[in-house]
Amino acid sequence: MSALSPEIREKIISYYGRYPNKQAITLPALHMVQEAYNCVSREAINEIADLLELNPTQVVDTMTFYGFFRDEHHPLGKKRVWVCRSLSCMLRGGDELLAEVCDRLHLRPGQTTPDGEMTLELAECLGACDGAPCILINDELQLKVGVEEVLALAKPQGGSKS
Amino acid sequence: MPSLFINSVEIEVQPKENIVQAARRAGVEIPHYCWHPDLSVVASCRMCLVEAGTKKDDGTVAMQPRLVPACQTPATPNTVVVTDSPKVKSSQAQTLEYLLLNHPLDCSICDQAGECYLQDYTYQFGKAESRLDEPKVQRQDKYYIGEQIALFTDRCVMCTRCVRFTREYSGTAELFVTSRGSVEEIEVLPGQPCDNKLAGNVVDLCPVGALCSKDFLYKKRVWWLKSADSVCQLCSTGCSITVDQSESKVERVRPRENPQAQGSFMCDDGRFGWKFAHSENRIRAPRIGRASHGQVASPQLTTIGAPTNAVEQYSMSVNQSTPLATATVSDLTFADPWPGLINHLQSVLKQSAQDHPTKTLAVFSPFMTCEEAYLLADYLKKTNPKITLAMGPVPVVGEDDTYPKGPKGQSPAAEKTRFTIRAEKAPNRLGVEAVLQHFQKSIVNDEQWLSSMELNPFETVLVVGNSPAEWLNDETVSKLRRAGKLIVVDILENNLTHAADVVIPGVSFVEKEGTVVNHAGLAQTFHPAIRCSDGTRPDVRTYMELSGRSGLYHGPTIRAEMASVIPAFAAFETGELGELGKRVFS
Amino acid sequence: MTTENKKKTVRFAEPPKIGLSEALYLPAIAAGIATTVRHMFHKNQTRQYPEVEPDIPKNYRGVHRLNRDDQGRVKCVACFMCQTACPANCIEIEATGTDKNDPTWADRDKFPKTFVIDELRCIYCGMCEEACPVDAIELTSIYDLTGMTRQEMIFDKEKLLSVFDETVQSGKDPVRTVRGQLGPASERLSS
Amino acid sequence: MTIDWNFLWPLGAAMVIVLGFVPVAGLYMTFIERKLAAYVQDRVGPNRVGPLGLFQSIADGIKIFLKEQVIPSHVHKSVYLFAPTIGLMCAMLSIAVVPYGPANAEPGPGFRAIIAPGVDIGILFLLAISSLSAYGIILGGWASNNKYSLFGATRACAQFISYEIPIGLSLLGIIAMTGSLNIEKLVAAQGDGIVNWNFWWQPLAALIFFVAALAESNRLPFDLSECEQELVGGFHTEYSGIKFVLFALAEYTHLVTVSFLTVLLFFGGWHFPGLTGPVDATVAGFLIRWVVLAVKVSLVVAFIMQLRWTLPRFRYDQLMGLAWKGLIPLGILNLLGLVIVLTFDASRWWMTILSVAILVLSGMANVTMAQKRIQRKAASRMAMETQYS
Amino acid sequence: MNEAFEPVLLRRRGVAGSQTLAYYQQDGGYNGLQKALKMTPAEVIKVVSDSGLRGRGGAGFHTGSKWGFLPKNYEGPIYLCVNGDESEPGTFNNRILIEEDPHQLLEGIAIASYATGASVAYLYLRYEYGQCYRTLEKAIEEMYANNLLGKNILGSNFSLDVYLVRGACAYICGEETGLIESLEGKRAWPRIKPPFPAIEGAFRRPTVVNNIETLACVTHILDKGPEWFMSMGVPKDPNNPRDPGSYGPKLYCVSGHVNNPGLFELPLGITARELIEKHAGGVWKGRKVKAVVPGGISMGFLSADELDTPLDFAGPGKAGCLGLGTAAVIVIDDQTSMVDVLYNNCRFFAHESCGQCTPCREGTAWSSKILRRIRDGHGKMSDLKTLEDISNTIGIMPGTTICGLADGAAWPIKNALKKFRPEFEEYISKGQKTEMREALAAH
Repeated sequence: MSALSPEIREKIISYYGRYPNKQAITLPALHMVQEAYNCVSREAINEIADLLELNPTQVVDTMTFYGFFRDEHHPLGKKRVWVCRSLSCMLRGGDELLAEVCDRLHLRPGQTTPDGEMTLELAECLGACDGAPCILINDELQLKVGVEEVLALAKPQGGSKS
Repeated sequence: MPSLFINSVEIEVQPKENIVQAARRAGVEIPHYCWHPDLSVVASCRMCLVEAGTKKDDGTVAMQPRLVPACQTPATPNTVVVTDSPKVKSSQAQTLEYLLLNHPLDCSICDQAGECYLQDYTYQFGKAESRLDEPKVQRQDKYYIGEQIALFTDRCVMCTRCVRFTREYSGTAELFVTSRGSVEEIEVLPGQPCDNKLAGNVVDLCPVGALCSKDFLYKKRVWWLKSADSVCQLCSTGCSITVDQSESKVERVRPRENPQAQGSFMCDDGRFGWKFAHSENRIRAPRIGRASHGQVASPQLTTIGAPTNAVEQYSMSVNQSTPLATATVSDLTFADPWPGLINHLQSVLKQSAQDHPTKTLAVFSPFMTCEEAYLLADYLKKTNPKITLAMGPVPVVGEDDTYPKGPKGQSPAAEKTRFTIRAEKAPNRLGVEAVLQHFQKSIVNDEQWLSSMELNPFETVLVVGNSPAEWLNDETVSKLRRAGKLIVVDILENNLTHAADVVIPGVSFVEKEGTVVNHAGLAQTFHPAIRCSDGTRPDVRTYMELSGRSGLYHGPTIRAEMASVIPAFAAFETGELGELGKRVFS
Repeated sequence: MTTENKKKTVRFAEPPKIGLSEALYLPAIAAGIATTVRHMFHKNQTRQYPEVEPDIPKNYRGVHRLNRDDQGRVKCVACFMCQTACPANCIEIEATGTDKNDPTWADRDKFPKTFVIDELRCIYCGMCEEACPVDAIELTSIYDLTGMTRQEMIFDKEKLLSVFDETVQSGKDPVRTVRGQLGPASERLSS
Repeated sequence: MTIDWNFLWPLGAAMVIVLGFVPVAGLYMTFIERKLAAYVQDRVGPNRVGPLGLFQSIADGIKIFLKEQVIPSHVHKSVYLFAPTIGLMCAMLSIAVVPYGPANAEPGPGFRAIIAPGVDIGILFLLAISSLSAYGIILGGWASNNKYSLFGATRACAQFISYEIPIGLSLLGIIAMTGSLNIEKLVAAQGDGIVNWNFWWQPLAALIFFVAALAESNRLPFDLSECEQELVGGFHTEYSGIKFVLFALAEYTHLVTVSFLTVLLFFGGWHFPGLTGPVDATVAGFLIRWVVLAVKVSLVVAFIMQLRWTLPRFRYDQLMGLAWKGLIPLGILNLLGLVIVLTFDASRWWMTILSVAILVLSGMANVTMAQKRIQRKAASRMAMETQYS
Repeated sequence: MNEAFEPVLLRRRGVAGSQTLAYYQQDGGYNGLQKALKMTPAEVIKVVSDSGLRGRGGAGFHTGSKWGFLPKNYEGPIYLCVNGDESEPGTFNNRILIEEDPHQLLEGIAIASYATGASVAYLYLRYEYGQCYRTLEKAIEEMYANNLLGKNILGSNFSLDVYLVRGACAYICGEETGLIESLEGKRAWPRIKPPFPAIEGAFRRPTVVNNIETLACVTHILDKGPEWFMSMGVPKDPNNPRDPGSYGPKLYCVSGHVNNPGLFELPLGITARELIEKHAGGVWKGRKVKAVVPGGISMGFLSADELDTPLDFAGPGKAGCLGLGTAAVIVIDDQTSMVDVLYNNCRFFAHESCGQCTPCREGTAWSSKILRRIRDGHGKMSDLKTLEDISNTIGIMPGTTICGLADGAAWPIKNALKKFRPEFEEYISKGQKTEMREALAAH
């Protein structure tokens, strides 16, 4: 049983031509896997390494550098919500926003709600300082948000699932 | 000749050198952690920052405004390097303060203490105190890094030498860096410990006490170790090694850099392969008569050889496996079995050479040193030129194991090979063959003499073993047993020594001096690290006394003699081969 | 050394002028006799030892002990510093790693399997105590160490620990380190 | 031949007293010496055995007599064994002519506190015998076949020869004054009052005699032949047990003899102001005089012991220098003065004055020499300073 | 002159459909590329060089010179890396540039590739800009369809492929060699220089790394000519031969305590005061300015007295800051404690340090620990000295570390301690505390 779906394998292989060597596909491949499975499992790493002719440790090495990817022991929720704590956001109440959300949801940054709906993360800067405080839902920015808006995201909705 | 200037010392430029190496030649130590001559340059520890500049043609010097890492800066002509300016010194002190910031103060229980670069450099370049107020970061020790390796995580300075070694040299890439910034650590994947055949080298590479060898862990403080230059004898690569011992017990073996032989590293087979020297199974006294039959000494032998009472007494005590502790003081003091043994051997061999010279066979071992082979061959041929000298079996296990491995464990292409563990597990086949070639004119291999043992057995057979492993199967032994008299030189008890009429204890390579020729024809001299195990003595001494040579064994003299007698060993002319050895034949 | 310093280090004293009384020697001898005679009537300074026990100062260097840490384990971390420092070669240690599965040793890496001091060979210089980075070895005020055989003067780890128990309980020899915890070398273990 | 028991019993009694007294005195003298040393050094000394430690000496004696008789293999055995006996023999012999209690100048019947009374060459005998005691030391040192022992012996030899002379010179004065060599007569001559004690007429001779006698008896500060620091015991390095005791006993006997002589020859012996009349007139008078003598001797003994804990040992060249450059010239000068006074039959007080004058003059001469020495040293110091600067 | 200024880069902002190729072409798009394709690459480089364009990414390196460093007549591929990993807190100009006008950038990429001879351009975009990613994907598709990318662009011999690469939330990928390493699929540990990317960059080939805003400018320089570009900004300082001048329009991001935060396109050289007062609507709630970050937090701080500093490439440097950086101005009002600001700063750098060089790895973490302790009310006066020493040793001395992150971490500390020292001293001596809520304290 392969840890990667045929589509993803295909997609990874389709990237071969983009770069002079296969190692460069590590990052895109990790993105694809995490997007599909909400985490990058050990088996997936082995398979990526196999496809890219690398040693699994090299993939893990790259993967752990970016705190972005999750292993199978820490999978993501349906929505991944990043709260910005850069200086700009801090000046406009980013820290309070984050603390309040954490308290209300009984979460710590990095944790997922028990129902797997939302993972709360903190971000160093989301590049939306004009709209501070801002959050990022998966990869969509939302500017000038309040506590209630974030909390609403934690509630199960029949809405979008990425 | 173009030259560069290190602290105003002018030295000649040598190709492909960086400033660290050039400075070393100029006698200046530039501290460094992450740089290693056999690994790629990352310049990340920032310990080797120096001031550099260029001397222009008109004699003026233009210094760069910034400090440059010496490990990454090539030593090009007219480079001017300053390593002792206040700027450099303060940079070194600062970097050390950062390195030591979260480094635990556990030198007292750290195996590296005493040969630790952090200690040395702190002493030379660092500050006395740390200004850190907060508690030091503590991390979990990782004992699972490898079969032989433990990682004391908080001692790590993240030089990544180990990671680069497994990626670039062994190619097995078990080690990697996990996470980033101040929380990054060295790690292995679960179920994939660092157990490759070169893994032990990461312990040597680690400039601090983070990676420790479990085999040596807590055994000895390094300042009590005394070292001897030696040569690993467990395969025909012949790695130059340093044997560290304390109180006549070998504690560990480290590779000694030798570009002619193997480079900077060695394999784990050799690293832990010295243990047979302290084996329980060592032969600790010569004996006459077969141990397996419990015979004291056969009457037939005593009539020929007339061994002294001492030998009988001694062999009796050995054969009945009387523990030495119960032997009386007078037994131990006066029962030196060797003179009697030498007499006995001389008369046996002389008799044999007189009665049936063509029925006398000597089997040489590829584990013998050149000097041993020469002395024994010389003696036997002088006793009677008709005595047959033959080559014993050369152990070959599997195929050559080459590194760096590919991601799937595949061997590298020949031109990319950086390290080879040879299949031929004997140190000196070439050297012994060269001696035999000279004395016998042709090499009698084991197939030849074994077949003749079957058809037309030799009357007297002398076999030299000295292999660290069980090296003859029962069939061969039974063939050899057909000889009227079987004399065996060996280190460990084995099926052959049990079958022998006379057993002469040999000594392991850590106990003796000699020269071996590796697969590429490089002859290297190794030196004794420890005293001979109780009751034994160097093989060369036995051969010296057998041949009636006077005086003590002196390697260079014998080698010089070999050079004059055997043209193949012309390179031995001065008797000295230097630390790195000499190529005798290609 | 410069000549300036030499001048300072070499001091020349003027020899005293000799007078008649000195030349005759007799007055000096008389003065000497007077001194000794005077001393005959001084109060004597000796103590009647077995009846009157001496008051041993805190820094007295007597029999060794191995201290225990607050959990009752041997404080020693087997760093071999005492053995290295010992000028009489009377300390012999064998180290071993701790069992990582044993919770009582979880915070320690290394400890002495054996720790032997030959009290007969020891010269009681106190270098071991000085060298110890964790204040594990201390010299107590026990000064009247005697024995009938050489063997019983060779103290092993248990004996040294029992010296600790004895001396600490008797209150005569409190643990000298005020830190009350392991020394700097075990800093990583403590907090 | 008939035996005159009346003559023999006093002799026997005197001998028994001396023979009994000498070993006991030797033992207890060590005890006293140790006690004295302890007091000088603010200690208590031996106090464990018996009341006040009085049995210490007995315990020591028993111990030393029970010790193994070690005879080193390398010694000249017969001489080695014989040497200590010579030493003790000479020491004992010399006591024979020394009155250990009050004795009449004219020997009569009955008990006398002297073994050989009325010997007219008493002093000569004494000097002769005590010189012989050097043989004990020399032979002992030589027979030990040990270089330190031999060093000790050689030193003793030279020392004995040197110090015989000042002793003789100092005694000559008294002999000339009194006109007798008989010790009892010499004592008797000091009978009438304290001013008749020879010390007052011959202070210089007393000094010379005392110092030289100290050297003769090998006591500190003159025990160069056995000094532990240089010679590990000197001539008796190889001796132990009884043999060593014999040497020690000889030394203490010497000490006693010297003390007796000092008292007898210079401090009036058993005479004391108020005690007049014949010695053996009454038993009480006899005993009182004996006590007087004993007290005087004890004081001298104590003084000698005190000296041991006061003065450091001489250097060997200083020792010889003292004899040859100090005591002998002084003795000669003293004798010269005495002869002049006697020749001109002047008042005996002149002898005192001359003695003191000689002493003071020699002292002044010494000052001059010492200043010259200082000047020489200053010159060499100047040279050194120039060398250093 | 400023009042009359017509935005160029942001001309199409807010226009519906501005992202489409059709609109862009109709609005005069791809003129520059067409012009460029008619010239030789060397001529294009000369034009860019003449315009005095300096990199907008932070270091302000002369773009024409950078292109000129590439080896001439190189056999084999040359790569262009577009640095879209805009992670400097306070900066968001790239996001708006891409979201509003992707073709302007892509045209610049095409021109730059033509000029440098690059056959492949990798557009490394930070993960957070998901909207931009999709916009660009669409735009690139359109271009391939219209022969603006791919083989023989617009009938010329010039072929180019543009690939989008997404980052994964790491600040250090904004460093050019870190970006290259990340692109190659390794951990983004910046490389030692030399060799510079122009000689040995991505995949060991010559590589040009350019910022998005820089490339957007290139589009207009080619279209309107270098003289137009040089008509704006601050000319060279005649007294300083090493000053290359600050020409052209610049996107100023203004955020923090202002009434009207946002992105403003203005000629280089505007003063901070004018920017805040005139364009950003002044400080909020009627408060006063305490400090201003002139261009991204690694540049340091301007105090209230230094508000008249012109925000060109040289200006902030004269006021003791590191430089103009990304021209992201963050305004801090007088009710905010500088201790908190600096802590936020140090924590950021400690989190983002890549961990390669010792001084940066340990120094950033240490400084953030110290500030954390000060905020907890356990500060000591000697801490300020220690902080100063850290700032002086991790970055200020050039060459201490491989990349510039450590410098960026050092300057704010140095600036804050120099310009606001009394405030720090008072904070410590009064034992002041900043409450930190539990959720934040853990990180």
